Amino acid sequence: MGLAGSGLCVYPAEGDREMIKAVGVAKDYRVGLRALNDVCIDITKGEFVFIVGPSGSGKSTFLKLITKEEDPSAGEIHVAGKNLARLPRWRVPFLRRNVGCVFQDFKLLPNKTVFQNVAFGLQVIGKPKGVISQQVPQILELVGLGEKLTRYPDELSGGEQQRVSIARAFVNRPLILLADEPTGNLDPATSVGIMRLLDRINRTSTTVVMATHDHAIVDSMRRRVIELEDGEVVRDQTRGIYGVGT
Amino acid sequence: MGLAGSGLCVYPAEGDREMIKAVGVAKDYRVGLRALNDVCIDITKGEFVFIVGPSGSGKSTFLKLITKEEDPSAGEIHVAGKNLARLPRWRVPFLRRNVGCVFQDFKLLPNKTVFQNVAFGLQVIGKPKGVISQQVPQILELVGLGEKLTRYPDELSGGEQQRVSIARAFVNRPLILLADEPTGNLDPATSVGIMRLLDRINRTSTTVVMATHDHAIVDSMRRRVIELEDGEVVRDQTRGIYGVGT
Amino acid sequence: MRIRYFLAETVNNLRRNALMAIAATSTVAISLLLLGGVQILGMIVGNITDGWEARIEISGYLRSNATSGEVRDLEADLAQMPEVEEVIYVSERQALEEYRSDFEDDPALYEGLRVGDLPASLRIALTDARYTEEVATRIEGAPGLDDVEFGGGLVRRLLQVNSLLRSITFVLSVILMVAAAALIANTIRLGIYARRDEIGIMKLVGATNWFIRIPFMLEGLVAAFAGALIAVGIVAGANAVLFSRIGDAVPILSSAFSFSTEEMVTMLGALIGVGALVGLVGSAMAMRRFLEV
Amino acid sequence: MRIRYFLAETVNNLRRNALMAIAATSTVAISLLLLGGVQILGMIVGNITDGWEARIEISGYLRSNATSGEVRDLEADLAQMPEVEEVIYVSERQALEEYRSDFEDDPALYEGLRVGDLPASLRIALTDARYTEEVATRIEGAPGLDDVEFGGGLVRRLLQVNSLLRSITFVLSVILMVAAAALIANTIRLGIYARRDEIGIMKLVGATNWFIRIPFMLEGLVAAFAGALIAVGIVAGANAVLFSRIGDAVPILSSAFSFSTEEMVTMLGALIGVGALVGLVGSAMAMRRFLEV
Ligand SMILES: Nc1ncnc2c1ncn2[C@@H]1O[C@H](COP(=O)(O)OP(=O)(O)OP(=O)(O)O)[C@@H](O)[C@H]1O
Ligand SMILES: Nc1ncnc2c1ncn2[C@@H]1O[C@H](COP(=O)(O)OP(=O)(O)OP(=O)(O)O)[C@@H](O)[C@H]1O
Ligand SMILES: [Mg+2]
Ligand SMILES: [Mg+2]
Repeated sequence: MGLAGSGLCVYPAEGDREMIKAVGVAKDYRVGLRALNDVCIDITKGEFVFIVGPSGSGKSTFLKLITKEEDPSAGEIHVAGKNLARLPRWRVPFLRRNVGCVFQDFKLLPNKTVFQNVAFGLQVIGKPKGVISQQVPQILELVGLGEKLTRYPDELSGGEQQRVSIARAFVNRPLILLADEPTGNLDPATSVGIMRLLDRINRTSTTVVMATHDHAIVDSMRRRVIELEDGEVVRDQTRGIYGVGT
Repeated sequence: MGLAGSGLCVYPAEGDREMIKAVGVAKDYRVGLRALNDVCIDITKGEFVFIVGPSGSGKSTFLKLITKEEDPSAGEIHVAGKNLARLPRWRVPFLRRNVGCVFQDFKLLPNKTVFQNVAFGLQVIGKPKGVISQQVPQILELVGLGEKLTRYPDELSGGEQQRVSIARAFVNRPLILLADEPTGNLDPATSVGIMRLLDRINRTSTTVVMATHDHAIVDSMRRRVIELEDGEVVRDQTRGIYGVGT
Repeated sequence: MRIRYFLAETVNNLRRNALMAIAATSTVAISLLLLGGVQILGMIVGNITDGWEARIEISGYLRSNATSGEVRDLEADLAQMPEVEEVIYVSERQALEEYRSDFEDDPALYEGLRVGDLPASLRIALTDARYTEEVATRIEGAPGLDDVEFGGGLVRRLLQVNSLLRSITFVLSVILMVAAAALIANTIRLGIYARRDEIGIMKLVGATNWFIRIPFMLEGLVAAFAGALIAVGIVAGANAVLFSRIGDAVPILSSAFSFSTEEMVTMLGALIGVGALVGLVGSAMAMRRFLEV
Repeated sequence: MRIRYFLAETVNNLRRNALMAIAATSTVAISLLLLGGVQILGMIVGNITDGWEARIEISGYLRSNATSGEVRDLEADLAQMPEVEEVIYVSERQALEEYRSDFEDDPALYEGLRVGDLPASLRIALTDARYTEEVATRIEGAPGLDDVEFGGGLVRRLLQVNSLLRSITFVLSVILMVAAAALIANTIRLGIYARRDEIGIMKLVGATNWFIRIPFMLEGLVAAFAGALIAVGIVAGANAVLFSRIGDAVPILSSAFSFSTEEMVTMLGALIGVGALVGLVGSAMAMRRFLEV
């Protein structure tokens, strides 16, 4: 089963440092509606990876597979050495605590303030109140929202909501940070700030996978770039740029 | 009242061709929470205007004033020669039919398909079924979603949702097209396509106001650029670029 | 064209929000079922009290030596009183037969009796039980009449109880009407609350309030109507199947549980009307606050 | 720490979703009020039928020439029967006085009577109305006894009616229990449906099902508990204020409308229990399908 449709994959020996591994992964949302096709990707611990590709090429779908928001139709996904298909349902929340996620549509809780939204990421792992009331304002300060702790999401601008989502994703220092278009609603200056933050987080050996359309960022960081097109990996470059066509 | 806080404004004589006019506009979401301050902007019929500025500088707020989603706390907004403060409530829907809007968060109807979402923009103005079933697929083809007419919004990628929002905004050929970050979730190639579309629409004398962070687009189009910072107009350039700082 | 749009919209929404449609329908069904139940209770109480009151009669026992002339005069007198509905002459033989059939289960009670042991009487039915005392005193001591009998204080108390029972069932049905309306309105309000964003988006795209409201109201109407039909079906079914059985099983209750088709149809029609109205108006009202965008 | 989080969360949610909290609370209040109403109805029916049955007695009318020895023998005989609860001797004078007080509104009816016109009797109360016929036939024809009276077939019918009434109220309260649960569950389900996105987000951020579920369940519990308190308050108030008035106004009903504190407290406690349980379980059940992300 793990080999279905994976004829094109070359398997590296599974190492200790392997964080995310996709083997011959395909995803059909419905019959005949293929979002990913025969994707093989290995990401080692501490890597910083950009996923690029046109709109609808399967970037978000790939990230959703890593958090087990979706299950692959074929192939296997391993995260931190564990095959997600074999992960029992009650373990899924624990996986997600180790995989921080900045969602493309933010996914903030509408009935919680900025502070409470970010604190929620710590509350689920049972952090004591003292830690929360110290760390949350700190991280919100980092993303430039130090003044807006008591606002509700619908009282924020698009970019501010996006930054709350970013703060929530790494407030609990996850092993892996997935960021889906985290700068889509941010001006270049703020984007640079966020990228510095991601870079700093990455230096503490957190694995970062970021789907993006921002070629200025990709080009300036010169990190590994994986390009998807129509659900297939068409490029995997160690020190890549956004794209040849642009 | 119209003069409140407008000490800095210079009023051009009101002309026929004036489409959007903000006179000394301020917006306080709550007491002490000022999103716009003494904004004076005149946009004539057929203009193409970029609104730029850092995250939280008031771009979306300005657009919301034009559709009367929010009311200014001080100053006046005129659209197509009408003072919005004096517009009776039952006339607001008619204003909004003339002001197409691409929302930063898309605002698609979750229980309607892509086709139905776009068709809704025509149904509200009472267009007959024949026109709808002809124009909607056509415009969706233009934004590259010709194949996805029967999908529901939660079955689309972020960029695809954004394009549905764009299609809905100009399917009924509004007088004014407001676009709030319409390319935030689009790859450069698709963005260029969308910008070409906006340009074409603009050439049919539709006034286009677009809030954006995408400096590549702003720089390549060389149109009028209004820059906001902390709710104030800090630059208004006829053939501008994204910014000096970046 | 508009109408076709509204209908298509309604069908689509009911399909896409099946959970809400089911919740609304079942709430309406349950509420109206309760309301219908109380109506039926009211009808039963009405039947019983009517029965009781109809059975309040004055018996004028005749002397055994009363002449037929005296009896005829008395009958004529009574017949002309406006309060009197009917006067029936019960002969000594008839009295004995009635007594026998009343106690047919206990032959011991009538074994020794023969014709003449029980007196003949005039049985006087009144147009309204209220006049009982008045009429009784009026004829008392008339020639040929031995004794006048009626419930006396008991009648008065019975009338009191009856009117109390009727008020109680009336109050109950008003309370239930209000309760049913509140329950249905609650459900509809929550259903619309779940879709407040949708309403806001429609407004921002330039839809007028009525354009938004009509499909929601039609949805409420359809859901409520379906619920009302279910409730009415159950009540009508219970009437057809259950109540007649109760009447057969316990003959004393058969009159209490028999309703005229007309009153049944009126009641069920009212149920449907109330349901549909609450669905329609409830949706419109519930939307108000979400339409202010 | 966890507990403090859950409580804070519950309070916050109730505040931010006031509309839903109010809807849930009022639905619970109305549903339980109806349930309480039927319980009270059941208690009234119980009181009435108990009263009726308690009043079923056998009267053994004594011959005017019965010797006191005969009477004493008869009394002793009866007293030893296990079905007999009490035997009371009613003298000729007492019989007349009772008759007078029964018809005190109609002096005409007893004016001519004097002591001796009405016979003395033994009034026999039974442990259960079911034994009436058996005991009556057993003593019939005993020396000194003139006649034995009891309702006869009427008693049988009354017992039948009583048991029917009791079953009807029982069935009604079961139906209402189910209806109340369904109504409350519907409301809670809709409330949670309105917040399905929230639940999905919590799951994606790594919250376990229980971590998400508990605040929602506490919310349901608080709303339902508040509703139950309102319902209980209204029922208790009606009991304290209204029912005693009805008893005063219509003495015949005063026994029907008087409930022991104990049965009242049990009933109200049960209402609160049912409400809280449905709130708690309803929330948990309603969440199930939204937790599968
Ligand atoms: N829930 C779904 N049901 C059906 N099809 C879906 C669903 N989600 C995504 N798709 C389809 O799968 C494809 C890949 O979607 P995905 O969201 O992964 O794209 P993406 O690369 O993130 O695009 P974007 O840059 O626009 O966000 C798209 O064609 C999309 O229409
Ligand atoms: N409903 C609201 N209530 C209170 N404050 C608000 C509300 N909406 C926006 N704001 C505040 O007003 C300011 C301007 O917001 P606006 O959405 O106009 O910014 P923007 O320029 O569109 O930013 P972005 O580029 O991030 O979308 C921000 O500081 C924001 O926090
Ligand atoms: Mg995406
Ligand atoms: Mg904005």
